[in-house]
Amino acid sequence: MSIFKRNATPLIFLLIALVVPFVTDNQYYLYILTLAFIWSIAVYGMNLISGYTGQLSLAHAGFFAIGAYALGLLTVDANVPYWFAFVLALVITTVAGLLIGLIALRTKTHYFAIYTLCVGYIIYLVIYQWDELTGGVRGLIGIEPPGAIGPITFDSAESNYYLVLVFLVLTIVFMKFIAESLVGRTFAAIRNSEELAQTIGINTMKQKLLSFVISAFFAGVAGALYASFVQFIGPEISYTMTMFDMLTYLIVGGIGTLYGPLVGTFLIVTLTQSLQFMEEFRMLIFGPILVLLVIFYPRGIVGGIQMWKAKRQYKKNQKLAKQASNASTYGGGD
Amino acid sequence: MLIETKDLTKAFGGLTAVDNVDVGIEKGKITAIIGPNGAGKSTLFNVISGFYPTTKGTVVFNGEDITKKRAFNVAKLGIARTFQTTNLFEQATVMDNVIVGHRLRTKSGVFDALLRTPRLKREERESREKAEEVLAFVGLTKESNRLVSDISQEAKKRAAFAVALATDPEVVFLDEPAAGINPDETDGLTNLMRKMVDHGLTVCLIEHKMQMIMEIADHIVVLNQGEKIAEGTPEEIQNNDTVIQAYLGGGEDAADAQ
Amino acid sequence: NGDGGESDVTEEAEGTPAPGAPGDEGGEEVEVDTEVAEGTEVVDIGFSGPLSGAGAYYGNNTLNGLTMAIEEINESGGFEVDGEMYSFNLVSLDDQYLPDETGANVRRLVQENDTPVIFVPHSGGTYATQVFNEQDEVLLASYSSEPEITQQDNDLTWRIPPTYDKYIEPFSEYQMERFGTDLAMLPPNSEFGMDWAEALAPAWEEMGGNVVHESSVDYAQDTDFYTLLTNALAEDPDVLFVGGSSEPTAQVMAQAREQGFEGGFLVMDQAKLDEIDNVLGGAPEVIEGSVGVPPLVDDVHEGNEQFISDYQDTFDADPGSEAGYHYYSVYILAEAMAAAGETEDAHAIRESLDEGLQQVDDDKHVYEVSEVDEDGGMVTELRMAVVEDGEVELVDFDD
Amino acid sequence: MDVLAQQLFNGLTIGSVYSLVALGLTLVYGILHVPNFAHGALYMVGGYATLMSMTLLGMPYFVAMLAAVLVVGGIGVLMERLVFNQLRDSPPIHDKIAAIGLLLFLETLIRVIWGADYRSMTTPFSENIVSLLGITVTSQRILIVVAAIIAMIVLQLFLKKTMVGASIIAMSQDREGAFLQGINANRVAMLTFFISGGLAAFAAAINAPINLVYPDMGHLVILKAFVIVIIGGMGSVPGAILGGYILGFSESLGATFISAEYSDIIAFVLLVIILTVKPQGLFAKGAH
Amino acid sequence: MLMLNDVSVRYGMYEALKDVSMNVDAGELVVLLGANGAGKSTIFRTISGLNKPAKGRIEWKGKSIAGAPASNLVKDGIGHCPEGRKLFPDMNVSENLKMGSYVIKRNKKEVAETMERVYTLFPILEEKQKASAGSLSGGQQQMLAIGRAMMSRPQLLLLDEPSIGLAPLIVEQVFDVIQEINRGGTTVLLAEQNANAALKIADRGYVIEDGNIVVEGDSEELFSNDEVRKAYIGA
Ligand SMILES: Nc1ncnc2c1ncn2[C@@H]1O[C@H](COP(=O)(O)OP(=O)(O)OP(=O)(O)O)[C@@H](O)[C@H]1O
Ligand SMILES: Nc1ncnc2c1ncn2[C@@H]1O[C@H](COP(=O)(O)OP(=O)(O)OP(=O)(O)O)[C@@H](O)[C@H]1O
Ligand SMILES: [Mg+2]
Ligand SMILES: [Mg+2]
Repeated sequence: MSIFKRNATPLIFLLIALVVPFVTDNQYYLYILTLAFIWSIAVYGMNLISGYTGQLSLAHAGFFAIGAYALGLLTVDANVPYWFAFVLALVITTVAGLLIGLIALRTKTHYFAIYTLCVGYIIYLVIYQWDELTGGVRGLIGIEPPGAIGPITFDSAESNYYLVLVFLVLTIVFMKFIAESLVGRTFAAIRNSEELAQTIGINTMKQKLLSFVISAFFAGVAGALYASFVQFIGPEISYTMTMFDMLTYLIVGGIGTLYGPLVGTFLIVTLTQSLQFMEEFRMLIFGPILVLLVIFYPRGIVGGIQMWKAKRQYKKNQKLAKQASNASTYGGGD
Repeated sequence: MLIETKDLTKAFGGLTAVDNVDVGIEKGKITAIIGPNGAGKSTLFNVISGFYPTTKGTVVFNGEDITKKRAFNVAKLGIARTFQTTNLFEQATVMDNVIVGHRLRTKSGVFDALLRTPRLKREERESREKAEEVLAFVGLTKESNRLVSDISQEAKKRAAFAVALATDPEVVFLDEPAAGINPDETDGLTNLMRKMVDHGLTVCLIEHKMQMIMEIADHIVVLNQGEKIAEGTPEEIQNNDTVIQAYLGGGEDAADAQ
Repeated sequence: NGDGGESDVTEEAEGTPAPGAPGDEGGEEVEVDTEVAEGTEVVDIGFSGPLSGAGAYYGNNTLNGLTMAIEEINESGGFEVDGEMYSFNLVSLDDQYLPDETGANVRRLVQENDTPVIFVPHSGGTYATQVFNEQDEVLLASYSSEPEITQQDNDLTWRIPPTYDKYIEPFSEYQMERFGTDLAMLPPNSEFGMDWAEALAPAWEEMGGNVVHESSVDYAQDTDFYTLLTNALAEDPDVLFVGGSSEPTAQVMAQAREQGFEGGFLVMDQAKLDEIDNVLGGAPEVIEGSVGVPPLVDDVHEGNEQFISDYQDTFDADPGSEAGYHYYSVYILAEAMAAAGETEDAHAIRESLDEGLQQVDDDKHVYEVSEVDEDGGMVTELRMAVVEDGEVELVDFDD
Repeated sequence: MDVLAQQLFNGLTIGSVYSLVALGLTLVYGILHVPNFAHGALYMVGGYATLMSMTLLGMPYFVAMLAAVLVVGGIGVLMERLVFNQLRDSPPIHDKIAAIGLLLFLETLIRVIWGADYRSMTTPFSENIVSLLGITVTSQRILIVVAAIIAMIVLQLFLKKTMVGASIIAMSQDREGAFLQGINANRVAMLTFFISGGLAAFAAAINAPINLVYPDMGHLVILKAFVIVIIGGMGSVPGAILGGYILGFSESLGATFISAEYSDIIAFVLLVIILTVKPQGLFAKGAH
Repeated sequence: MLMLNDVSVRYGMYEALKDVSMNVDAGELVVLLGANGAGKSTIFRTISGLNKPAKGRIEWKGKSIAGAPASNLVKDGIGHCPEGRKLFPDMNVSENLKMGSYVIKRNKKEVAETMERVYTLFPILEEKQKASAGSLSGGQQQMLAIGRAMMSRPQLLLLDEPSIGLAPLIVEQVFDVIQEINRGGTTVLLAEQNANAALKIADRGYVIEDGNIVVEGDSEELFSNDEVRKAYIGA
């Protein structure tokens, strides 16, 4: 009972998400929703390392692309059965994350951000230039849709939608479990102060690497889903602009919050669509909004709501405290 | 000796911050390290606790050479420390700060978190119990749910003690625990340190507050410009000419504060 | 489509810009670009191309061709299909050159406007659309000279421009004869450039030439081309293969001359000799000895005279081939619908494209397209432009 | 034609441009700790400002250059006032994001006003070809090298020899210490942004004639400038200059002797190697 | 000349100064005594404009200056030699001193004179003119910091624990210099833990504890006050 009560809002949204395909058969809405879900999975990955662990990684469009290309190449060129290819793609992304993380995490703060930005750019250039493997700028065509799992096939928009939704829910549950467990506390400790984390016996390098690898894994999941959903990929998915888009989703939604990635991605993706008619002018608004947001709502929409709730709670507590005004905070112990 | 350093040296570029220092820290005692600003006291802590790599020399803890061990490993062996400028997770509650302090004694990882294994549940419970225990020990039970950024300077010092104690240490290194708090509160902290020793812990602290040092230290080590210039009991140190010259102050001019 | 219960003919036009066809499920507003003729049924046609971001200039050119043709048709009272008069209404969406955005746009156009045909002016978007356009029964009118797009067994693809491979032999032959057999290649690192380079090198060698240097150039981003040119020219080539967008190409050509290159340029068809000349502010000594695709404005004939001058009046710029082909294709489309007797069924329209093509009035033949072949590719009679003694001359391929 | 000599000169040309851009970046980075991702957009706006002053307002080249320096410097000041100053105490990710917002805004603004097409800029120096010592160059290229070197010397003299310049350096070394000498922090911050923007505009104004003016022209340049700043040490003026030339030469020689396709990767690989070996950067000052 | 009236300062929720009132007259040498963290530096930082008071009034030469930016106050004649020295480590000694003369930079003659004076007071600085500030020993750095604060020709000099970390011999020297500066007409407000030495050269003093002024009086009074003796001077 209490589980439902505590998570009422998310569960209501989940319910809505579940019935959407029954309410509309608008393929376009389903397509947009599915895309938004896929991107939010990638943004959840980013949130783990950048939000919870405090290391701003700008290589995640690269991991997204590695996942996507691995799946594409394995299914198109190597004819590996879909789900086997899917797992392999994740293994490849995770290993790439591990190798890059091992080196990248030796750097700190700005250096880490720019290092990962450069790594992302190198991934882009390699995809772009290595056309024997990746098809270069032409991209990969004819990627398979997700293969059937037993009797369930994924050739309709609805089935794809549900498939991606399942992955998204799993991602969120994963993040929630991690964030609320001792592992999440460890990451938060590193974010707050790496120095202090070390003194209390946390192997910060190992933990950061763990966080980085998991986050790359999720970017890879999103990439693989994307490849089989759009069924065509080109190098632009790994470009810096994709990275900036993902970062925008994260910041707008709320970095370091559980629902920020979903809220931000969903909001911006749908907003971009509904403002289609503005074409070029969209960015004229988005740019300044982004700036205002980081100035006035540094923790994004979800963070803003949390702050507001916390303040209300605080005021309530203050009132209570006043009523039961007694001092004495500690007594030296005994 | 619980901890012994031999020829311990730490150089930053051309500057030798710690210069061939031999100190011994006796189990169950309070050892104080004093010396002028920049004498190398904090650096000595940083080297012993694995924060800085040693330039030369060895550190032995419980008979084991820990010179090359990194900070987190040193902590696992049972050496805890606090920082000169209080270093806590400001945006978390006191309780959360202390709970994570016990992390090094727990084993559950990502898979435990996902599967919600019994081990995770047990360890979460243990961490919380440990946190409650040490918060009670340092006298912060009432503050446990407040944000660190909202509590007083003195409470922060206690919270820092609590975090250190939550790691289940054998010895705690305290860097200027009484800096920035008033004399009354200083007495409180002094009592707390005594209590730690009574519970079987070994304490090693850096302080400039001489009154306090002279009162509680069993053994004092004096550093000056990276070198150990004296050690001994408080009485010996107070009457040591070299120390008076370098730190306590000679002549009537420098009869020193506190 | 079908069971949505809605036809693509959604309304009687009132002669005003249609405000997002009523009857759209979401009532979502979609931009409508063109005015429709009074008293006609309206056929929505879709467009998804880069209208913002780096590709916006190109995207808008393609769009200009479309809108111009549509406005002409609508102003002249529409076109007749099966005894009824119809107007076109263009619904354009921006995809910033991103394939997944094209996918979203195409679905949206199908869903909300039930468009029977959608123009997509890039191959990435084309590939992404080919995944589902048969299922959604929408004709994909692709402006991409990539031969592969018509080799996907996709029954609803219509390739508008000629494939580039047609140019390679005549260009090579001409340059080899005029300047010599050593070719240095500096193709742009775009999709198009790779395709060209991959086809050109073997063809050139087969004809007895040598490829003395090859390296791709990022015409869009490189800060300076000198380095690459120095290396290419170090091999003493007779002919230099260049060509991205016209402006950077012009820079590369001018800089090659600066570094003392005196041979000929084999210019890839993305760059236009007229634009190059414009960029350089009229520099005959630079483009002397170039061979390239004839600029539309230099290839004036009965079929495009009117178009060119109207275009210049409307947009205050010379039309490029992307505008010309799109313009032409709208007329082909209208005739194809007439021939099919059908404005909704994408398959029927696709089947009738060739027939429609033959019906287009002579004064709308911007290019000399002979047929729409079985795979849906348009077959264009090509000529090449060469610069001799400072003058651009058009040469038929057979000459 | 002597390929090596020519390539060395090419490296010098491109290195000069890189250095100027990196200089502006390193100033705001080192002094105000703002990793200004929008710096490339300033470079781009500088190109447009010069070009438009010439074509629309009919200014002569050098006047247009000056106008561009003032305009873009002014935009830099506005950015500092309206955005980065507000973000001084926020977590380090935020100013990066804000900079990205500014970048998107400026780029779009230019596109909306002047379209996405390439434009070329002709100057009195564009067509004048000079051949010496087996290399061929236009006088514009000589102008780039000479002007860049002069600009760097002037900047260095300004920073080292004038009180105002010294106040910029002082602020980079100890912010509070600088306040206590009577240095007005706001003024210095604005000045720094002004110089930074002005340098970007200057770089664009001298480089655009050998390239083109278009909305994306700053993308790759800024990425490389970040690499240079890290290689040369954040906030280090000589480091940025040196780094710019190192990169310029490694690119021109790399394209010649290694691979032309991957010449753009050189910068990033260089950085990755350097940070892999020395995580604190090449010229890191002691640990903190 | 300087007057603080009920000044309170907060760091976040923490109130570091509580209704502090004090005044310094022209030409005086006033000492501020207090333990670590009592709030001495906070008072200084608030006077020189680095911190903004949450409440209260600060008057300097009859004008209210609470909340004015530090850069203006320097021009107005308040020099602050801060805790932690805050030197420019990569600049050399003479450059550091030059930065100190930022507000009088136009008056070349005055700058040269003042610098001469600093070099006379601290000959070691003249010797090390070209050495970078970061490479100096602690004591030399402290001298440089004092010298730099003098370079703006302040009417009021705030010295925050100038003897910190210095060997006793140097401490004596520093106190001599302070006395000399004061005799030269500069008003001095001095924070010290070394109460004994400070009171010897001071005219008056305040004792601050936990953000409150608890005792005030002239040097002899404080010197003979038992509690002060016990807390800050020792037996
Ligand atoms: N990370 C570092 N890099 C370079 N030099 C350092 C570093 N840490 C400390 N030092 C230098 O080493 C010397 C000793 O410093 P340390 O912090 O150990 O002094 P301390 O005895 O703790 O002084 P205090 O009583 O002021 O805390 C000082 O000169 C200091 O400047
Ligand atoms: N920036 C800050 N943020 C939060 N608290 C601060 C800050 N600066 C000082 N404090 C606190 O304010 C109180 C007064 O500090 P202040 O530095 O004024 O003391 P002080 O008398 O100068 O001590 P010291 O002898 O150590 O220099 C101390 O408790 C200190 O911890
Ligand atoms: Mg210390
Ligand atoms: Mg102080």
